[in-house]
Order: sequence, then structure tokens, then C-alpha cells
Amino acid sequence: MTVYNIKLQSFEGPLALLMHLIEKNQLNIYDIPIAEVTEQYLAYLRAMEQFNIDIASEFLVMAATLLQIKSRMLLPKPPPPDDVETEDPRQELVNRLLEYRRYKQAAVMLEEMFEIRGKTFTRPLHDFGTKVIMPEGLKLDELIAAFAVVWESGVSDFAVVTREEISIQDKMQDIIYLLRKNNGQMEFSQCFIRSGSRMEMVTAFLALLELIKLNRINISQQHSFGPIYLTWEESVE
Amino acid sequence: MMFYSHLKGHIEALLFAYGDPISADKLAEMLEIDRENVILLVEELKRDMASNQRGLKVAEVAGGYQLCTKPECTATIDKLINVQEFRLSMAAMETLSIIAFKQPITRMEIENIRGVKVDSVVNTLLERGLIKEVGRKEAIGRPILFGTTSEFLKCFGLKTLEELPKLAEIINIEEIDNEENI
Amino acid sequence: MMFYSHLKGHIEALLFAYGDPISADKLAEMLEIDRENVILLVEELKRDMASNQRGLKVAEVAGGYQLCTKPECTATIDKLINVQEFRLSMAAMETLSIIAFKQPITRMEIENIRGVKVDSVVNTLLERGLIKEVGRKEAIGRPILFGTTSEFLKCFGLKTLEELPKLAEIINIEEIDNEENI
Repeated sequence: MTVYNIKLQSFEGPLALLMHLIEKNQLNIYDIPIAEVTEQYLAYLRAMEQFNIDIASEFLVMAATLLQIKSRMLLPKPPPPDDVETEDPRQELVNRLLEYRRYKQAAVMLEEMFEIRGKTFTRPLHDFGTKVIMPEGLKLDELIAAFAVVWESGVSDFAVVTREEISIQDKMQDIIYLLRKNNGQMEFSQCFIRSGSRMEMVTAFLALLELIKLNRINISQQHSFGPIYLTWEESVE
Repeated sequence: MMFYSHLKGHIEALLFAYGDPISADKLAEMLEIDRENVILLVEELKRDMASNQRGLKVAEVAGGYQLCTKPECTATIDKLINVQEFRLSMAAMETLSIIAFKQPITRMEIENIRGVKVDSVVNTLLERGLIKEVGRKEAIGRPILFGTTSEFLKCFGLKTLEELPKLAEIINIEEIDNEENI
Repeated sequence: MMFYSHLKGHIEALLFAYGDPISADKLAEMLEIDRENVILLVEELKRDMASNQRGLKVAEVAGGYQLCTKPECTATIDKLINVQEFRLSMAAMETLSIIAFKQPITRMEIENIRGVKVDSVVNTLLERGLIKEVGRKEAIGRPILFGTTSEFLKCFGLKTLEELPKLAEIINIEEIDNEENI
């Protein structure tokens, strides 16, 4: 076991280095000679130190783990109680190495697939754009009706408008009503869309906050920017 | 010639991958054969592609060869175009009706009637070609005046703008209705 | 089947024009024939293209069919196109393989397997569009869950994600081999 022939190649992490040591020395991964491997591992870290290479903390953690396993292996084993199998101190490390090796092998396989696919050329995606079909056969009546609606509401703008048309209490009841109607769940935006006035939105928002505070509703979102759902907390009632 | 036949595939692949036309000289250089042979190979390639079981052809454009789809496939390829039906939302219909009956009208005037901002609705109507700028109002800031387009007439099956009922009529009808309701 | 043979050309033209993979369903819709017939036509198309006088082939990737050049033409095409080497480091490939086989998976879970920080590698994979956020794990801090994209399928020539477990088996077989060696 010579320390001198360790080439100072860089390893992604402690597992990569350990795998390298195991493969280089053709060791049995299921029965790692832990003293030997620990010695080589530490030699590598020392070499890194000599070359003033920053040693990432992961490498040091692994060194500690190796030393701990090594010492546990050296301890005299108490006679195993009947039927109870004592666990090999190396087992956890072996499991990690096996899993790591599995994905290393997968990576090699993926790389081959990538290379094969890279040998073929495709054409870039062609965007054919979007063609908008305009509605046809719209009725003049609809246009007049639409105009009548705004004209009427416009006129009423000049009438005396009562402020505070919607109270928070009313809106809370409105939200609860909507939730019940929707089997206890609805989308956040739905509690706003009645008249759509600014006043209503502010009131609805305050009503929501109140309901959340009272633990009457729950708010959830599956993923960022996804729809926000309100859920009725039946149990509190 | 037949000796080179497998190079037809290489020409096909080259034209496919490059996309733009490639000259016979350039093909000759890449395949390391004579220009004459390239021309013969492309002729063969064209004959192979003449079958109605093929959808591509080699066109001679801009001093080179280019792979392109056959005209008889155009209708099928057109189906790759996303077709979207334009539906008028209530807000859009209302805004459109104001513009139709009160044109020419500014954005501000529309907002005064509808009581809400109409920027995005007006933009949509502009994009869809239902309304257009018809001038500038002689007022502070010279705001844009909007009016309806011939696309608008088409959508409502109108021959001319004259067919639109006069504003006064509509309001009167409404008012009479209202009075009757009272 | 022969009744539809002229549609092979249309499929060829569609795949050529679109560039990206098109699913059998989408082709069926555009050609107004059954999905089964599309599959049969594509099989015929593949057979036609198998000749060494053709330079193109139909690949099945990312849930669809895509027209691409044959590997035997790569050397010729390389002379024409400056290919941008799109290489992934071994670290990126290992991380990608963990995500591919264990998706959905959090950054932390990847780090546990690889034994190192993977922030920058994960960012690279995100930038390249090979992986994406697929949700949040119901755990403390609601960490992001990552999964592969259809770009991943395209880059690795995979038809669907279902092909991955088959590949995983190959790796497991090796493990069993090792155990037997003991």
C-alpha cells in the first residue's frame, strides 16, 4: 500500500473518491477493508493539503465517518446474543456507495444515449403562429343591448350613490355561502367576482383575512403561481 | 452512377439539416465527388421523390438545392397553424358598442361612460381589427379618436355604418321601455 | 392500408415542416384518419426510409415522431454545420440520472445520494431545460421537487418516461451479478 502513486485528480465528492479507491484496488464493495481504505483516503486529503487545495467539508465529514467505522471494527465484539445479528459498522456506508454507484452507472448509460442521439440532426421547431377567426353573424341586437347596459349604468353614476354598500360582515357571509355552494372549496379569485368594484375587492379581502383569523377557512396553493384555493373548515363550526 | 447511389441519402440529410439552399459545388466539395455527379444524384433524388408517397421535393432556388414540402401537402401543413376563435367578452362588447354608437370617441370618453379603465379592452379590439384610429380630437393632449372598421361591419353583417341605428333612437327606445316598466 | 399510402407523404411533409416531435394522435387529427392507421403508416414510412439511399429516419421521442438524419450521415453533416457541442459534465450527468430515476426528488435528497452540494449543477440543468420544478414536497420548508422535461426525452432519444424503469433494470442486473460474485 503506497501513498506515493496517488495521482491528485479531483473528485466531485467523498463518495466519488471512495469509489475510485475501491475500483482502483479492485476491492469487494460488500467487504471493504476499512483500515486500508481509510489510510488511502486520508493520504489523499493530506496530498490535497500539501497542494493547498481547499478541502470541502464533505470530505472531512467522510474522513470522520471512516475513522469511526474503523475504530468500531477494532473493538472486541461481545458474543452475539442468540438469533440477533449484529450489524456490520460498514453497512450504512456500503449502502450509500451502492446507491451512488447505481446512479454513476445510470449516468454512463444516459451519456451513451445522449451521444447516439447527438449524432442525428433535426430541424428547429417551426412556429406556424396563430390565426384568429373573427366571429361572424353577430347580432345588432347584442350590440344595442350592450350599449343599453352601459348607458343605463352610466346614467346612474350621477345618481346619489351610497358609500359602504357592502359591509365586511356581508362579504364574510357571502364567501361562506359560496364555499358551501361549492362543496367547501373554491378558487381564491372567485370570492371577488360579483360586481367587481374596487370597494367590493377591498371588502372581500378584509373579509377573507377575518375568516382566516377565525380559522373558518384554510388557504392552500399546489405550486407557485398556481390557483389559490379556499377550503371551509367544517370542524370549527 | 449507381456506384454513388448511397450518397443520395447524404444529400438528403445535408439539405434537411441545413435548411437553406446548398449549391452543387458546395455539395460536391462535401461529398468529395465531381459536380457533374452531384447534379446526376440530385436528378435521381428528384425522381425518387416524385412518387405520391413522398411529401418532400428538391427545389432549385437561389443557385442551390433546397428541401421543401410538396404543394399538395400545403392544406395538411396549414393545420399546424393554431386556430383560435375570437370571442367577445361582455366588457369588449360594451366598449365596442360605445365606440360604434358614439364614434369618433376618445378612450377617456369611453372610460367616462363605462366607469372603468378600458386600455386593455381597447387594445384587444384594435388588435382584432374591429376598431381603428380615425383621427385626433382637438383638445388638450390631442387624444386619439376611435371608430369602427370594415371588419366590424363584416362581423355584424352590416353593409355600411348607416345601417347602425341612430344613437337617439336607441336611447329613446330604452327610455320608452323604462317608462313603460314604471 | 394501401388505400392510405399517399398519406405517408403528408406525414413526411408534416414532420419536416414542424421540426419537433408530433404525437400519433395529433397526426391522426390532422390527417383525419384513425390513430391505428397513423401508426401503420409511420411503420411503412420507417421501412421506406431504411434503404441506404435515404438519409433521413423517423425517430420516436418525447411521445411523438420526429424526422431526423441518420447517424451514418453525421460525418458529412458535420462538415456543413458548426455543431455547438452541448456537453454535460459527469457531475451534471450523475445528477440528471438521479433526478430521472428518482423523480420527483428534492435538492437535499440528491445531495444525500451524491454526497456533495448540487446547487450549481441543478441550476445548469434547469437552464438547459432538462429538468423543471414539478411541485413542492409536503415537508418542512416545502422544498421544491424536480423532475425531467420533454426536452430531456428529446436529448436522450427517449419515447416516454416509461422507458426509464426498463433501463433501471439493466443497472439492477449488474448489482445482482456482483452479489453472485461474492
